[in-house]
Amino acid sequence: MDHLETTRVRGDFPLLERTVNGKRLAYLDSGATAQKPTCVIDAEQDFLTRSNAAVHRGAHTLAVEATDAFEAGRSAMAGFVGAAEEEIVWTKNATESLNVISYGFANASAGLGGSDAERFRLGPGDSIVVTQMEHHANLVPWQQLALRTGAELRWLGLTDDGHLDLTDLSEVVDASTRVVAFTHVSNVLGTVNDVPRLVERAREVGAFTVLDACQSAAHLPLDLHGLGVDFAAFSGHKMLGPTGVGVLYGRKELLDALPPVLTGGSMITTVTMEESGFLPAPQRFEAGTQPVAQIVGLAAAVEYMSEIGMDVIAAHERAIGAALLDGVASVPGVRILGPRDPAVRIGAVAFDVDGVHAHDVGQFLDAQGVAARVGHHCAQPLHRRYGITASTRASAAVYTDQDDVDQFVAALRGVRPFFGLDGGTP
Amino acid sequence: MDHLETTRVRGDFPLLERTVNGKRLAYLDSGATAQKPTCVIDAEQDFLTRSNAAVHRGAHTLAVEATDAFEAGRSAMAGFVGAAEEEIVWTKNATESLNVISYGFANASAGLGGSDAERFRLGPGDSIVVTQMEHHANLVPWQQLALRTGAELRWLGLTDDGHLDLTDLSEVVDASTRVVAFTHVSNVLGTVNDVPRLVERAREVGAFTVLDACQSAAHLPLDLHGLGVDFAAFSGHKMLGPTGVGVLYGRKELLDALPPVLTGGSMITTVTMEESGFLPAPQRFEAGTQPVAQIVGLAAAVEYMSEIGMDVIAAHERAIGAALLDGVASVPGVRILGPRDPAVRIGAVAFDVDGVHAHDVGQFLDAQGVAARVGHHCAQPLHRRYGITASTRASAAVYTDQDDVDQFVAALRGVRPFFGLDGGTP
Amino acid sequence: MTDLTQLYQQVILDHAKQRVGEGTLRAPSADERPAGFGSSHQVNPTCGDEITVEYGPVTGTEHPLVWDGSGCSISMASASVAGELLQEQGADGFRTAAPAFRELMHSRGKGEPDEDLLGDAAAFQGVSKFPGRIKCALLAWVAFEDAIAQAETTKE
Amino acid sequence: MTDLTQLYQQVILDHAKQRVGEGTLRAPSADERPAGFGSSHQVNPTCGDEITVEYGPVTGTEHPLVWDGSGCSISMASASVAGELLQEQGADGFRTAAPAFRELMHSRGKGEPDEDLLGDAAAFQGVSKFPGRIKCALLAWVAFEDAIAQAETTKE
Ligand SMILES: Cc1ncc(COP(=O)(O)O)c(C=O)c1O
Ligand SMILES: Cc1ncc(COP(=O)(O)O)c(C=O)c1O
Repeated sequence: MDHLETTRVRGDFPLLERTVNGKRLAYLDSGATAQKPTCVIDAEQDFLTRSNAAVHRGAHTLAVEATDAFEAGRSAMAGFVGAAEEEIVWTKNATESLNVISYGFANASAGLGGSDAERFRLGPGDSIVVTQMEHHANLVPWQQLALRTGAELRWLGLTDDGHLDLTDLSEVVDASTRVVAFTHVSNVLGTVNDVPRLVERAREVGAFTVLDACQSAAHLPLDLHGLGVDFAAFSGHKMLGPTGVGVLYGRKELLDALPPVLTGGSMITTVTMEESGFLPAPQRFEAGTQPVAQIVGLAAAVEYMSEIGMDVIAAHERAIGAALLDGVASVPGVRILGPRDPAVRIGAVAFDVDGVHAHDVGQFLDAQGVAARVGHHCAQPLHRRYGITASTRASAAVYTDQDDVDQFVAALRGVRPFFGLDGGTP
Repeated sequence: MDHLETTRVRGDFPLLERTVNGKRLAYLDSGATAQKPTCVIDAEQDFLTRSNAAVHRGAHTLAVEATDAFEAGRSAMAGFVGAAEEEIVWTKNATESLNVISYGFANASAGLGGSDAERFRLGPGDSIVVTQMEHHANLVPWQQLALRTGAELRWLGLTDDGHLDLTDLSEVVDASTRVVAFTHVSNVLGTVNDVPRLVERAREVGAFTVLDACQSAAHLPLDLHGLGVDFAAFSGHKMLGPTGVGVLYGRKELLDALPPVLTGGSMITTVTMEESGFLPAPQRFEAGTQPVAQIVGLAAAVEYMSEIGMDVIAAHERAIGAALLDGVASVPGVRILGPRDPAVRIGAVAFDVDGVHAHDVGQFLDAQGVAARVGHHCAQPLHRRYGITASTRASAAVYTDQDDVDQFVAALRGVRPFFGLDGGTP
Repeated sequence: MTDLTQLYQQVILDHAKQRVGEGTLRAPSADERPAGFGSSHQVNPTCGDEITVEYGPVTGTEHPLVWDGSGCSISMASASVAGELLQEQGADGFRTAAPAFRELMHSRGKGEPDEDLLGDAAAFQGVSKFPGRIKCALLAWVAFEDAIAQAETTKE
Repeated sequence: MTDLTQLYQQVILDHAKQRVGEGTLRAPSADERPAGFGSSHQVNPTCGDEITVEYGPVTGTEHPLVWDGSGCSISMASASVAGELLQEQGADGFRTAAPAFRELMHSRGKGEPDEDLLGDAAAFQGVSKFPGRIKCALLAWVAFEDAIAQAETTKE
């Protein structure tokens, strides 16, 4: 396995050169959104200055070129995550992807989609299982689905050290369960979940599985066929790609049967004033003009990561994660959320500074050039579980280096003293 | 009123310099998607290399800069279309916007959204009115709403010369009508509809109005408050902006009461495992990471158009539209769809070449460097109304010039002879 | 020859006008379909082109194939050459030619058609340079294959 | 002074610790609310900061104001200075100061606070340089204004 040449990699990310408050920028907010390499920015710009046109609609040369670029993006993405091309649906972000799945179930439950869609129907007596570590994007849509259908929403809790509590797995996921929706990696705790075990249990009871891969797609090798999940969702902007594009993955057979959600142009067969027929997947879920330039950019991001190698990226980020954990642990009065073993998590470390609110921690870090994220990170139930309302999170990506870690840890050391609290030696 | 300096304007659009099949490119497919001026491409690139970060979520400097740019975009858009800032919701495209409205009604009808949302409830005995000239994006979602709620879908027909047939307006829109959804400008016929009259009738019966402004926002001065519609939808990519961003407009009071559609992060107040509260508009409808770079680009597009002046643009396009109409009319064996008076339409001209299928017309034009759109233009019912399944459309934008028109008309003249039909003098 | 004249070879333009196998559909209702009858309707959602192909047992001098459709010259000519192939070579011959035609269409202008196998369909080589038109050329072939397959499976 | 020390002036850090008006909420149930009682709960959805303000008639030496909240030092200090202002100047004084405070917050570092009017709240000038923190500073003021307005409208 090659070693990552971080200096060379950083040179590919123009934003990292900027300063913040007169300090070197230590960008440790990649868990929220990643910075973009030049090749991604250039790919978008190239497309816009050369081949921009509506796809799948025109016969003229530009339209053909744009369609080729659009479908090449789908093919690149499919290869990157171990899926077939027709299993990759473009959305605007992971949140839309997850909503499309849950509305697909809701539409089926409302009787749409005919007999093919019967398998997606939910009602009173059925249950939907999520976990207490979900991002709101993989929780609220399921609450809404439960509200709409009368199904019961259940969840798997968390252990004190930041793992899913699976002791009750076979009670929580039982014969009534129709959907098990869970995150691959927690965006707060960094924990990598035991996907095979959850998939196995879901299969035992005949439930569909929905994987939130937002925090894994850019950090770990991802093989969706290998994992055997039924549906998955992730966002381009977290994987070095542009904002405005996300992915919905579904097993082809399921996507073709799930009722469409957003309807309109390009997803239909025949439309009369009275009724409409719908195309199979992926077009079925791609109503209206797609984020073509963004897909081209995302394809460049995926190629960039593939060239480095996802195993190399994962190893690099594991090392950075270990350094972050060690650094944070060395600062007095700071509690780490999530597992302490870098082998079972990604390089995103959230923590609580005793006596100083996360917002104030973030502000102080920012003054030292350190961009970290503060707040509930769209995971209020998780924070409540650990007795807090907000935390600070430092999160890494392929371009994060030891200097970022050092600058961050040095700044963190100054937080409690600045706010008049004891910052003594650990 | 200033005259448009087309040569200078064209210099702002790098793609227009390319050649196609060895010929000068005459891009006449702006109705599908517009080309982008350098300032838009640069604005996106600048953002990505300087201020890219998650918005409304972080306290660090980059996040603050990104949030400022994001909200400045909203403010620019609000000013451009005569709306208040909180009335502008970002979506991925007009299709999403229209679906959010129709799903908002569907969710209200399913009992979500509490008593505030009661006004949006539909059921058997209610009617929804659309028109026969709608793009599928403003037809299929309403068919689906009718299916879901048991409401009846009705429509206003078309006259032979391409206008809405309003003779039966007061019968079609009656006391049972809850929603009247119609396009401002037909994407095929180019017809500018009589919005005030439709709004007036809808108000008389207490129905909500939904305006599809896709084909007006980039071509005519748009004043949503002035028009008095309740909701409106349009796409960034048709108004010189990037793909991946659209707008949903709604009167503030309505948006705050309409149940949210896509749920997840950034649109909630308090989330527990059991239930969630939702923010008021616009955040209520902006779940997940928004297309921030695209919004920055779109803001640049809106500024670009404002600097030229929408009245100047409209006058320029009216002149181009007149030239297109004259040119097409001069070619034998070609039938124009839509009104012949350039004053009541925009510069988009669709036509049928007798004996030659639209696809073949488009292919022949493309070989001469002319990019026109062929097919049903996502308006199958409209084509059926005029006895055809497909047409060819040449559509203009601010950068379209007389050379484009001349090149197109000369090419069109060659179509019938190439396919062995009479191309004699008109 | 320019790309355009390669696309619209005279053979293609001729087939688009003089369509082999085009005729009035028999359209039996579902419960009146004879054994060994197949029917397939295909639509190209991008442009609305459509074709219906019927294939099955007939009496007297009628040919088992009839198709009806509307669309661009490429899609109509393609239906016509497919019809000619089927009439001349029978179902087995058509089934051998179809994969070769499909491969030719996806060759991006680089395929060398086997004229013995493909007959007039070899003239479609130029289409493969136009990715936007491949669907037009294949629409009829999908319908033919489907109708023939149905006919075989409903035989006693 | 750096921007950071302007933001976190000693006055602010002190108020964040010694909070004026903070106490245990009376939280009467809806049907037990006395006339002239107002209560407002506000949340900052970005970070989960929250505050509840009660304002209304009391007996004996109690003050009509009590608030309870959790949040960053800016939001807590802001509640404390608001509480101090209300205690010292009464509802009328608070109502005069509130718009001036809001204007100061939106001044992007350029506002000149009127110390007579604002009291310790003048120290928040530095916050206005940090657009991300303006919401923190205003959260309590929204709640105070709301609670006071409710108290006035429910008076007999
Ligand atoms: C009138 C009209 N409505 C709706 C749409 C759909 O827009 P989009 O594809 O950007 O969602 C279009 C463009 O395709 C249009 O012309
Ligand atoms: C685990 C997880 N799920 C879902 C999301 C939502 O992604 P997006 O905001 O791009 O839709 C995020 C990121 O915010 C995340 O970290």
